[in-house]
Amino acid sequence: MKLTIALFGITREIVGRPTLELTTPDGHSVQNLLAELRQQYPALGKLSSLAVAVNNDYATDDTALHERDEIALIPPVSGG
Amino acid sequence: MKLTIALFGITREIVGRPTLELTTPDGHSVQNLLAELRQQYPALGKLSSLAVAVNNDYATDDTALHERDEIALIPPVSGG
Amino acid sequence: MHIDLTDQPIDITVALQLAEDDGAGAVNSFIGTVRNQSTGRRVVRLDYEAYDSMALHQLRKVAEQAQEKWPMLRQVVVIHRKGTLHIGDVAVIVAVSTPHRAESFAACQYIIDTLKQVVPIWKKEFYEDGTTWVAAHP
Amino acid sequence: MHIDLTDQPIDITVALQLAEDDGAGAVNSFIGTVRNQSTGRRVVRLDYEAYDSMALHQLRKVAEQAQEKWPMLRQVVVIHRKGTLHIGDVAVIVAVSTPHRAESFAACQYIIDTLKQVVPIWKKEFYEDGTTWVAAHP
Repeated sequence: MKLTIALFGITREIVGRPTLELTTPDGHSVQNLLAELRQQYPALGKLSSLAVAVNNDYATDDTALHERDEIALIPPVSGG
Repeated sequence: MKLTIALFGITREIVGRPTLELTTPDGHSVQNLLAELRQQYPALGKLSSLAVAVNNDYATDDTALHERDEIALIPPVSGG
Repeated sequence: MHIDLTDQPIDITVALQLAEDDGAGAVNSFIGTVRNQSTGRRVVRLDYEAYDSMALHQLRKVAEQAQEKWPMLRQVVVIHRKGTLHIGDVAVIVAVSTPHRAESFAACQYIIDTLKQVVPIWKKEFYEDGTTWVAAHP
Repeated sequence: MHIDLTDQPIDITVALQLAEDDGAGAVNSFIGTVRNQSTGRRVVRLDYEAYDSMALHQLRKVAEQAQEKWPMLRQVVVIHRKGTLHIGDVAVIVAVSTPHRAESFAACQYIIDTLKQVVPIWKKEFYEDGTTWVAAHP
């Protein structure tokens, strides 16, 4: 399946663009995705935290990803 | 000495006027004053609390009163 | 420090501007308004009576105590209304600014809590069927 | 409940009016403004970037959680700014109304504290000599 991952803040700067497209096996987990991205972009591993949002909610490590999901990387937030 | 006591809120309504004049011995204490007033106006004894202010600060029971002091009865406050 | 006791309507916008400070990222404010009911009775209006000179002195003391407890406090604004108020009218505003937010909440709450205990202001509630001096009796 | 994420200046007066309620005597508000310094460095301006759809969803969730924790909450207003801000600009306002004051402080503090932990908004600080994504690195 093809996943489109939205990037914000420092993750957008690290990757150098606002979205990232990845081809992965069906039902790939959040944990798998993060491992791949950290390997491809080592600077992601140096952040204080890195979460994944699926359909506007925080996902857990074992959340399975699907092609139609709205996926985003969430670096440490600093609103307020 | 002559003391003038300012009255506010429910104490003004109990006594029926905004100030009260009393002739008392020199150095009369707050405790003495309150005892006299409670005897003269029993409704004062039914309040949740009754403090005396001397020169804009709360006085203690043993504070001695003097003729030039600005004295006031302070029934339970309810500002805010 | 801006302390006031007034028989004019309180301008919240002006009060909050007085609390702003370029070195403070956090402004906490508490606004007390007249509710339409009190202990189950329908309130028509309120009269606030103050012992002016002592009220101002005590308000200043409360603000100074807050500045001692939270030395990082930048601005402190306390404005209390007196006279006749109707439903929705602002009776009091406390606004404080601090560099960090936790202290702004703590200092603002300290000021309003202490104000309600020590500042000589009295509230008479008018209902459709009577009046009460609030808190006067046990 | 009034939740907003906007690239326009936040009107504090309007926000506080939205928080007013005739049944609520207490309005607590927290205003976060841009400070002139951060961890000792002089701030020139800030850029706030938001993941809009998720930020709005999370803001609504935080407000709903507050209403569950404090069922007496009347109005909840949360407005967050995005885009470029300068010193003194309002970045966020949280305002809540309750019948009694202690709950207004607790609910407002809960909302701003939780907002800062979960809402996907990122702050980039611009100093005279560089930039930082706040909190990005340990």
